[in-house]
Amino acid sequence: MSSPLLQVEELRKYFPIRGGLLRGVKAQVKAVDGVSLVLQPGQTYGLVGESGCGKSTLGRSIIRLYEPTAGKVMLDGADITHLSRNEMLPYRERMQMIFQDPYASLSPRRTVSQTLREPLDIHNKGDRDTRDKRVRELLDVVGMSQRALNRYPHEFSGGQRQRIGIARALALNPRLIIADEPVSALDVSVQSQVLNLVADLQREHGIAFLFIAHDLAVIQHVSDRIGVMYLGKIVEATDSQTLYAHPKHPYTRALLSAIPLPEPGRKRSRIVLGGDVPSPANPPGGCPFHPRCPDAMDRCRTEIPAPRELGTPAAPHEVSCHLYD
Amino acid sequence: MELFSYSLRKLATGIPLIIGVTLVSFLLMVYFGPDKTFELVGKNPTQEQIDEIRAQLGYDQPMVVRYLDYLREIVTLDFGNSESTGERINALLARTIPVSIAVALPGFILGNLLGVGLGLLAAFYRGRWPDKMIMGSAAIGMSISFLIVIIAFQIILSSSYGLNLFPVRGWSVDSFGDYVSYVTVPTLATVFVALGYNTRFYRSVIVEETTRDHVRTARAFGVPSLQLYCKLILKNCLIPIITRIMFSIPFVVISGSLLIESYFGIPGIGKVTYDAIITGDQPILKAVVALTAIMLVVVQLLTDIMYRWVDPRVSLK
Amino acid sequence: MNAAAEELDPVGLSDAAPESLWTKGLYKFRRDRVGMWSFAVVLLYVGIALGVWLGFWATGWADLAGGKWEPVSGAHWFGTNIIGQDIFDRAIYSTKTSFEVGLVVAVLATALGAILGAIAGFFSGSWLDELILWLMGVLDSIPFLLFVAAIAYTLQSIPEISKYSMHIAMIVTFWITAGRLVRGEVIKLKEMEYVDAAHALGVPEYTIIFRHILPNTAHILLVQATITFVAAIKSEVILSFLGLGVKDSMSWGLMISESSQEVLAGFFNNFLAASVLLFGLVMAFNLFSDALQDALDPRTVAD
Amino acid sequence: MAEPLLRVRDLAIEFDTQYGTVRAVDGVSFDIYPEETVGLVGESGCGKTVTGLSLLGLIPKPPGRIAAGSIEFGGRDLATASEEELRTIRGSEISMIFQEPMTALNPVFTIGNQMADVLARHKGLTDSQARTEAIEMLGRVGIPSPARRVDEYPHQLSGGQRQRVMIAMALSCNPKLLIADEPTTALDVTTQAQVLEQINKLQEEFRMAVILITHDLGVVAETCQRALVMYCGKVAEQAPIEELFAQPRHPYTAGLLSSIPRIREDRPEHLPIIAGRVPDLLHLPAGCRFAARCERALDRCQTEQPELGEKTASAACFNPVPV
Repeated sequence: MSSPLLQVEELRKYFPIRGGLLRGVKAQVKAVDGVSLVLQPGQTYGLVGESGCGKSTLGRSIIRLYEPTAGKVMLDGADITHLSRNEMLPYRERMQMIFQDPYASLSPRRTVSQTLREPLDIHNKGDRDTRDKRVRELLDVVGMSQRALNRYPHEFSGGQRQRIGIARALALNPRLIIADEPVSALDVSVQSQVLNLVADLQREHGIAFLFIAHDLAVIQHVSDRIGVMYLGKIVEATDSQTLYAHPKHPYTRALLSAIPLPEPGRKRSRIVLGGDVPSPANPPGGCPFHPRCPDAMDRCRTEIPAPRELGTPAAPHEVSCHLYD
Repeated sequence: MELFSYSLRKLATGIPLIIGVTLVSFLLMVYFGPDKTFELVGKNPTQEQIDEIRAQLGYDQPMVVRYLDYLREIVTLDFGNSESTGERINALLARTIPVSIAVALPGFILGNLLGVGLGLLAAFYRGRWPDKMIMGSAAIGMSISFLIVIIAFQIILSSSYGLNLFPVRGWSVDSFGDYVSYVTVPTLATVFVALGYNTRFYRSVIVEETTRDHVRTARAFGVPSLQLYCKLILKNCLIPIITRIMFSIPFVVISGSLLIESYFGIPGIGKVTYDAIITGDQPILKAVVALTAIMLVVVQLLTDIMYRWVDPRVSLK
Repeated sequence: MNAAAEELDPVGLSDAAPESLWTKGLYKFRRDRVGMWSFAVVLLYVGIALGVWLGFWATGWADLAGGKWEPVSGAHWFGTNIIGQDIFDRAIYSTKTSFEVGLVVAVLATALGAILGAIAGFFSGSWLDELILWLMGVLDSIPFLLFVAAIAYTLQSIPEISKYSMHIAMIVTFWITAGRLVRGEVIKLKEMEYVDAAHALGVPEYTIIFRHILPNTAHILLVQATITFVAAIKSEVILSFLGLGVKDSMSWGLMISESSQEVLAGFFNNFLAASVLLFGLVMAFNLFSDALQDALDPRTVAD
Repeated sequence: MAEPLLRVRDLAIEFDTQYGTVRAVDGVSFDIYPEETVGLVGESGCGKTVTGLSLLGLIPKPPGRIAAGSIEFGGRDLATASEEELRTIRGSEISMIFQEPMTALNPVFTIGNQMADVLARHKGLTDSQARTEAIEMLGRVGIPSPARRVDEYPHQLSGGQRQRVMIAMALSCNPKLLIADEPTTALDVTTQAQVLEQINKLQEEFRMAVILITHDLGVVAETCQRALVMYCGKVAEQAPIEELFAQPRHPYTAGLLSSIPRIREDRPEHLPIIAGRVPDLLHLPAGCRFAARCERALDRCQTEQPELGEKTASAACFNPVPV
């Protein structure tokens, strides 16, 4: 096996809740609470979970938009967890991000060519002409016409803006792209266009993706491995086929069965979870999923389940659940 | 009890503000301010005379001590004597502040009540002719200088060239009739000037609220327009309304309407402040600045408590 | 070249020239009749002020050109004042004074507010933000006239600057409104994903503030500058009336100050000339500012 | 079949924009029968939400207006009814729930207060009766400990619970028709499952008709008996659910169905897509609005607008996908 591109070890990101006279820390929101994952070059790791599970925070902590509270992020074997802004600069060429909201991810007062040139300017890539050439090339790669160059974002549709955002992320030839819900704000017919583009980039340019989504159906198409997050922890992680064919964690099963299928008449036994996702500021003790879990046992209320390996070394399948102890 | 401890904490957080305000004004007025020694000594003064005056004015003390003296005055609420008249400043304030309140209050209340009312009306008829009329008038009102309004109202209402209904200037509260006759023109001028700004502000707050989702919900459940505007929307707008009203109170009470009082010759705190500015009467100015800052801190506390009372999402933390 | 490519464009972009938000705003403004008229009036005033500045007219504002309180005539269009100076010239000359105060204060106060507000907003929650907020709170809490007087005191000893004490006082107090607006907007904008994208690319923080965030508040700043302009003109009139403003020059405030005794004697020319010109300028500017705000409102421009 | 509850004919809705008048809905006709659930499906900007709002006269005017057509309900035409008339119907005979549960309730009144207000207005209940009724309704929509919740403010509830409160409020006066505009779009998948289940259950209990406006064909498949697919302000196709999903006739419906990301056993290299983008409402083509993106387009499609047939299953297309 080749050496991993990205290695995350026991990563934690806590947000303090301040209050009181001297604005001391009253509580912590444990948005990411001890997550480990490994991503090989050219592979895609899908991270799936409901709102508030910490999947976006995890992505942003990896690319250092947030300062991790504890744990380790390693890119190409180098520890980048605590690098300063300047020290981080060379690593930013290798790791880029695409965002959820196509209306917020492009600066409204900058033209497409200004937006695409900026990464090249910041990282001093080539001279004027090579930069111009690169910008045109990028538009080509994401399937946009050269006429887009001098236009402002508001002249484009959501799907087109998302392509521009992807082009910006590609500008520096990164080896890893963190994609934070890149299709969830798009219409169904456009979602597939963008998903196809991501699959192409992965295949043709060998780019690895950390693909964050709330929709298990979306994530299947692009992912090699999938991790399911709940309240700041990865509760189940395995390869894509195994996850959909043999989900182990009760939460994964509930999540899969909750997806409305566009196949009328096909009746399924649906697991409807009770209650709502608890607040990460005040998570339940024991297994964080126990209040909603249909299979909860007594020890789930008190004991946090440790990740257990249920697969083989060739096809690992980690589950954090007392059912498999 | 919770309220009490909250209040104490809130007042404590006001200390940096009071220190800042007093420090800035102390630096401007005293540290960089003019040396008044030679205004007070006679011609060809001896060194002793000069020293005596300087000691009297406190100039012989280091600046730090003089600033700490100022802070002590604030804590003890004793601001010494006026430099120009020698009157106790506390007595001066006790005499003039009630006058200022009596002058300003009717205009202040009317200006805000009418402002909210017209704002509601304009928002209700948004885009139609009553809105255009109200907002057009507000634009005109906002464009006329306060000064011109005062002079024009005086000519029209009080002079022999106009209706000659009220005294030209002066002040008396001997009877309610006197009060009304002296307070009417200043009040009308205040309302005229404030109304344009208030109406615009309140209308924009209300219009903003009408675009919220819960207003559409209310309409989808058949809430009649009158109830929608006067109850559901207005209650949601109370925070900006309260903020605007509360935070103008210290300036109304302490500095009064300086322009009105000096123009109409009304012996309120505004006139006293104006005279102090002209003569450079520092003890009075220092008192006015300090009291304004203290009032602001208190008002901030009251406003926060009122927020909780009108909006359940606000908690005293 | 990838598979999902060129097929996307056929119904895409129109062939029209690229449109920035400003172009769209201009288009909207042009169709606002009140806005265009008020803009024309503002331009007229600008012309008058420029003419004074270049010495084309109103050069004789200080000359004793006639007798006391002469009525309106061909020689003196608005009559003369108590010592026989031409009121028309004085009123016209004051236009220049107003623009001087208005422009200087509006530009500098808005710029100061933009910079400090952007820094406070970008670093919101940090000590820098606390410091700027504290400064805003402090300056906001000092009664305005007192502040002007205090600044005037302070600068008495430096004659070259002392005649600008009114300008300085206004800038120091008026930047706060712009500062608060920009701070609030920047706090909102810095959460936008394009700012995250810039961070992820390694763009330096101050470049992010001044190249990515601040330009997106330009419409607010422009409108705020026009509002500050009006506030400065109106304050100048009141300050000059109270003797705290313009000295050794002419202004509508000084004319009104002169007239406050005259009106009780039944001579209104001074008062009317100053008031009407002042009202015209402020009204036109207010309407212009409103139209500008409507035209640049991103909620209506963006779609 | 019974008489339709609601009969919409040739509905057209216009909005004034600075660049001209836009027809967001253009000649939409459909019937809703008692106790059925009908899906109104389409991508953003297709006019589905505007259609829903127009049924209750909730189009913001200005800039919007109903430009043509009729909305027959209980012997009245809601398209031309006065504000007073509409007010007596809103929340009593026809109710509506919205997409954003977080902002749809008034933040400064308790939920009991807001529910009681509706009950007092439409059913003439006294305060205490209305309160009792509100508590009962909250219980029926599955809010735990309703007697305590009734005095809480919206911000104290989660998104899913707020949507339940909205449903409780909407059903409190036994409406004949419920319009649900993307009721679960803002919710998480697991919460969405709960809320949809609740709506299905309550529909049977309250015997009302439901118009479910959504972009999610999965949601439609699981909850509706019939659906109308909208594209660019027009109905492209209408059909009973089984037929629509098994044999879509309109190329747009077919494209939409195949492009939905769904869990598949084998992963294709490329997901099927619909190329191009929705035309701008200001620059609509002369012919079929889908023609430029359509693989089956004929010459005729570029110049002539296809009409939707009168049948319960019909597609507005000159060259429909063969069965």
